[in-house]
Amino acid sequence: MDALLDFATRLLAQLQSPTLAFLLGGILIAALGSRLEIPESIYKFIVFMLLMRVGLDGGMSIREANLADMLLPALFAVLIGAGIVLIGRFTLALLPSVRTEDGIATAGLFGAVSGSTLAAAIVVLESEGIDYEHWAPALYPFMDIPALVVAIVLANLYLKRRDGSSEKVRIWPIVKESLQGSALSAMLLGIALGLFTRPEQIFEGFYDPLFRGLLSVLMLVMGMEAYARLNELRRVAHWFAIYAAIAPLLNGLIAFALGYVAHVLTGFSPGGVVLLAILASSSSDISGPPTLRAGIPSANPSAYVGASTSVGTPVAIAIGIPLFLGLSQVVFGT
Amino acid sequence: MDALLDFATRLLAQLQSPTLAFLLGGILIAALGSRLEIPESIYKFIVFMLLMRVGLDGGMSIREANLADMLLPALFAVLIGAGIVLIGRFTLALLPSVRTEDGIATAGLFGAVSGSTLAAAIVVLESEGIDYEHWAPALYPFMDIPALVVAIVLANLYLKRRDGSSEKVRIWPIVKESLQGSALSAMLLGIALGLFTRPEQIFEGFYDPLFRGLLSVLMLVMGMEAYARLNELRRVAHWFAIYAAIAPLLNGLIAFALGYVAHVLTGFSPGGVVLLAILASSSSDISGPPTLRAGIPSANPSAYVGASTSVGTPVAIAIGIPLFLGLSQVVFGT
Amino acid sequence: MDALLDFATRLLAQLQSPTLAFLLGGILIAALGSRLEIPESIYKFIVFMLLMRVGLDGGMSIREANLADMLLPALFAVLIGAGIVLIGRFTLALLPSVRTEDGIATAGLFGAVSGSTLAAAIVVLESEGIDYEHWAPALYPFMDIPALVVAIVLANLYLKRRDGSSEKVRIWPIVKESLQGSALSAMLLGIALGLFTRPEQIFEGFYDPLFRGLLSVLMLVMGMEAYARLNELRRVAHWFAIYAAIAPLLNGLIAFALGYVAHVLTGFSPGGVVLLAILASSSSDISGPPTLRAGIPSANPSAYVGASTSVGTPVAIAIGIPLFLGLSQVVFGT
Amino acid sequence: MSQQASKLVIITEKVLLREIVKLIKASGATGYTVTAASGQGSRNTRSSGQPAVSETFSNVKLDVITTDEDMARQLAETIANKYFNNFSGIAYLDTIEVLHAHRL
Amino acid sequence: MSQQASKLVIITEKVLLREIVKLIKASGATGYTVTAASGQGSRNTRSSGQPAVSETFSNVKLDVITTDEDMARQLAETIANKYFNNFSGIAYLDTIEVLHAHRL
Amino acid sequence: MSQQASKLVIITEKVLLREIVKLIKASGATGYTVTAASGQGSRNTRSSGQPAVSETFSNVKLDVITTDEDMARQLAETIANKYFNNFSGIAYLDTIEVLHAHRL
Ligand SMILES: Nc1ncnc2c1ncn2[C@@H]1O[C@H](COP(=O)(O)O)[C@@H](O)[C@H]1O
Ligand SMILES: Nc1ncnc2c1ncn2[C@@H]1O[C@H](COP(=O)(O)O)[C@@H](O)[C@H]1O
Ligand SMILES: Nc1ncnc2c1ncn2[C@@H]1O[C@H](COP(=O)(O)O)[C@@H](O)[C@H]1O
Ligand code: NA
Ligand code: NA
Ligand code: NA
Repeated sequence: MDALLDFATRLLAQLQSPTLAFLLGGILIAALGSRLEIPESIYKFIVFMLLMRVGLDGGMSIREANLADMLLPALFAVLIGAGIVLIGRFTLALLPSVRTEDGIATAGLFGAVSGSTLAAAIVVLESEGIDYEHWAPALYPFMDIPALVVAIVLANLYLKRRDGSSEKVRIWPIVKESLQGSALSAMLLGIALGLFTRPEQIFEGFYDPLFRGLLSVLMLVMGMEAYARLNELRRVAHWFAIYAAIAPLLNGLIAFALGYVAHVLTGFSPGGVVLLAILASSSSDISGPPTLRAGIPSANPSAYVGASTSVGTPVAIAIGIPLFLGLSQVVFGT
Repeated sequence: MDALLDFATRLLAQLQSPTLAFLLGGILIAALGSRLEIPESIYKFIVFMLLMRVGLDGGMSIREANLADMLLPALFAVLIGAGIVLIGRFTLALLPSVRTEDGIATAGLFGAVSGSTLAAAIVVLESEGIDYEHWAPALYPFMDIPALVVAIVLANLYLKRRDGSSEKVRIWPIVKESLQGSALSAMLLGIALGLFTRPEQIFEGFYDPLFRGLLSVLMLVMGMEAYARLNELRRVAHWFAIYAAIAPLLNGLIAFALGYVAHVLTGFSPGGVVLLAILASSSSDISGPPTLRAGIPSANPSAYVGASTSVGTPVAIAIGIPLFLGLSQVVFGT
Repeated sequence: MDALLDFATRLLAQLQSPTLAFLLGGILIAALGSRLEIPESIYKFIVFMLLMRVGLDGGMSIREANLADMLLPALFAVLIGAGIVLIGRFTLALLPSVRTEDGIATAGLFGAVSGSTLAAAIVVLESEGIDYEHWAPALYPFMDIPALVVAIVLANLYLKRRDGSSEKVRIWPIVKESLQGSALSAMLLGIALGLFTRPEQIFEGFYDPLFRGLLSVLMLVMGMEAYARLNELRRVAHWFAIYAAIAPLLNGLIAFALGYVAHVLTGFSPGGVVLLAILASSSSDISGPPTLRAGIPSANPSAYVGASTSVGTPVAIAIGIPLFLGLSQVVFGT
Repeated sequence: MSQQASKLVIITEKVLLREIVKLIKASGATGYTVTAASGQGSRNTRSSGQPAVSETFSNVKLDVITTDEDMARQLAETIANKYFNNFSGIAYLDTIEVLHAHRL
Repeated sequence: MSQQASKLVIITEKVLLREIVKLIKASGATGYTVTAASGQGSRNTRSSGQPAVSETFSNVKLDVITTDEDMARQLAETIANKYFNNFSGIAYLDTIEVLHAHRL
Repeated sequence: MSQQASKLVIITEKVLLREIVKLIKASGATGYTVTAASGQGSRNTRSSGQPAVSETFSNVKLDVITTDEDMARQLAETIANKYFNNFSGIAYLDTIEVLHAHRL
């Protein structure tokens, strides 16, 4: 009961936090027909700035980290990414009004990770003063890539069986395509720079101080996008919207449970567990869609992009983040 | 005499202030044929950043404000916006070499408000350490929208009488169009976020510290634009240039007088009076032109945009701001 | 021996400095096929921000500077700019597999100055706490313009002699074209604003704090560009690559020597000498190419842009900067 | 499935984009393509992509491909009558051969 | 050196740009020109230049000029067969007269 | 007011834009339209909109519509003679039917 109350309070506080407020603000003004526009080049630059900051921070902390500590969380991240897609394959994708490849692609996007949601989670953790392993955001690719690979492989297996074709799906090109995406390569470059060079001054004087402010602008864009894509979502089966509302929470809970195991076994911090849950809860918005478009061309992007952008991301940020924070408080008593 | 001397000193100081210096610098390098370019996406983002900052500030201060204090200034803002257009209708628009609809559209733009000039005024007030009601910038729409509505209605009445047509002008679409414009919706969203959420941290760590610097870049753009549009202004009757040079000061003085009344009646602060005068002095550069283009399609945009951008804005910033500050010093002795 | 060791340490430290790290990072991710993109509008804005900062700083310090101190360095800058092109004319441009006009154009670009490299040098000097005359960056146009003018005149003299034409090359249009370029006009405007107005607050609150961070982003772009242009360089004679690897160091050494003379004669600071060397070492990337394209249309841009962007700039930054710093330590014992 | 078709091209002010797209959809055309353009005609220079205080002054180019030439002409007529008295604009027709289209 | 030529125009999704350029080069065409476009056809609205979370939804317009009309038709066929089952796209041919080209 | 007309299209390097616009105006053409383009021809890849250290390497596409075909040919000739020895560029003519124009 106390926990529930605490969660309610936390949700209310979250609704007033800049992160969520700007997201909802974006939905609102888009719904009101505002012609406000954040130019695409600004949007791209903000994504770069955020993921470079996350990467630099991760890289600098990996320097001092015990690499062994990362093994279990990384393994779990892989399992979660792949697992989410498998679950989606045998639930959403089997529903009667859902085309199988559309269902698989959607599950793939929900297994993959959103850099924006990750950034939002980091800001909230830091605002609340909750410690976490600063290398934890580096789990991103460990969850993201397996999810996309599994989705593309499953979809192609299905299509091949159906159409009797015999082309082989090659996995390396999908991995490469993912790694080369703009969001992931900004973060990986940041990690490399943080690990091998001395970017402290620039991190503290530039990337870090601008982090929260730029995130607020990005949240506004995500909100406007969410509203804009609702139309597309409306044109596909309702199941996509329902999946998109439930999956972020369910996926996050699974990840939370696995994170808890890592906490018990290797002392993975409560903040790290929350971050893992939010990685799982998030659904890809930048790198995932083009990879899926190329990997499962017959899947309908209106279904998976609509589900992820219009419902998945707002749910992950507005409900998932306070939910997993609240859960952590109950479980870890912090 | 002292006041005059003081005004001269203030003007000279203003000329060295970054705000004005960048404006004049923009005019200068454009005149010298520089190929320096501030990309459109940067320009749009800067406008967003400035008006979001003004809005957040306004929203946070409205929280603690006595709403009754806002009533009179808001009413005066409406009267000023509409009044400026009416004055223009019966002076500029009646001149022999001026097409009536061009005159009305021009008066509409001068009755409307410029977000950039507003931001410039705020920076100057804060540099000089002059207090003002932080909700005063929220008077923007109260002056802007009536001006545009009155201009479009007057022009259509005139055209209908002339052409014997019988279409009715609908007011709500004009209001909606104005509210949905990029500048106004950024500010209104900022007000809402400031009012209902807790953006203090992001305001102090991001929007506020970047305010002055981004304004300097915007002033540069305004200067370059002013020069670029001079050509267009040259192609229309001289009256537009003359009106554009006088109206900002006259309109500002009228607003100053009404602001003084509010000062006496409800204790509207001297800084607020100056801000009201500068809102009136400014002429719309972002949202106004497209609204007028749609609302009075037969009016020649070279006339109204040229007059506002090339002459109106530089006059409002370079002469208006120091003038109303000086006046305030004489009148209120601060 | 000590000096060599010191240089090696410095180089290693440099490789870990953000400036160089981001440059190499850009080369790396481009080579790995990353789809990361820094939009062109962001790139242009960053260049503006950096050169405005350099200009403002220069302008404010010229206010207090003894103008006579600038005379000798300015004269040397002119000699260096012109001299580099003359040397290139009689080495690179005479090589058998090199078209004469391509060789002259390339030498022109290496005589000219890169705003990005200049900004990188300033950041390094300031990080190392080395003093320099803050008007020294204003030597930029004194070196840049003579180099471009001499290159265009030499090329046209050569082409005329070869083709028997009799058109006269006019110098003023080339000078004007250079001054109106985006980089140079941003810096000159900054100088003017720094000299005649009071931009201290905006300099300290906006342009200066963002300087290093924005430079890191620019270095990333330069790195990506360097890799992208390698292909073009491969298509032309190897001599261009060889020239591009040697010229920045040689040119810088010549400038260092002349700077030393100025040090002895007029007390030009060691930091100033280093800056002069790096100006000479740098090769133009923004303003130079279009000016040459127009002035020597028959020269192949793949040759000169490829040489400058792919090899010249990385060499100037990665080897030149630590080399001249190390040299300064040996020579001036600071 | 190659077939002769008409391509109607409209170059006009960007502010009209939303309205003209509505007219195109209402006309029964199966699609359209928009590109950003700048230009100069009898009225004024209209730039695009430049820093401009308002976007009122840039152009768009709209292509509408259709097998129904009369409809294209009618559409051009409607647009011209409604807007070209007060706005910049030019409309022309080109004959093309459509090789592949999802619907025409 | 004026000569009759065919201009093949392909309007399709931006994600395909790299792949289609490869096909164009493989076809023996001497060049191509790309412009950014947005539009609507039978499938969906594809925007460009708008703030969009992913660029999957914008179009490109590719022009390929060639004197070999058969090659142009063949190229359109190849692209359509390979992509137009699953991706938005339209392809058409226009007859033009090339006045100057460095190579055709 | 429908009338046959020629559309001259020039695709060339962006650095030439200002100069070519001057030539177009001098030719007596009543207008022109510019779009940003990238492409590849016999010389090199010319990109646009990409982060590029200098804009020297992007293209523009210029359309000039005129009822005077000879003038169009003459204009193409002038531009090609003046620039196409040293700069990338292609020029072609298309026949169109202008439906509405403020002046032609
Ligand atoms: N002769 C022409 N050739 C090419 N484009 C034109 C021509 N005339 C007009 N345009 C385009 O149509 C727009 C509107 O023309 P106008 O209505 O004459 O101002 C111009 O901004 C140009 O983009
Ligand atoms: N009738 C048409 N006229 C002009 N452009 C079209 C037409 N149909 C399709 N397009 C363009 O081709 C793209 C793909 O069309 P579709 O494959 O039908 O969705 C659209 O986004 C438009 O840009
Ligand atoms: N065959 C072609 N088809 C379409 N565009 C072309 C063709 N050839 C050249 N172009 C365009 O014209 C520009 C200059 O061509 P070039 O002078 O051959 O390098 C190229 O960058 C392309 O944009
Ligand atoms: Na996920
Ligand atoms: Na006003
Ligand atoms: Na140099």
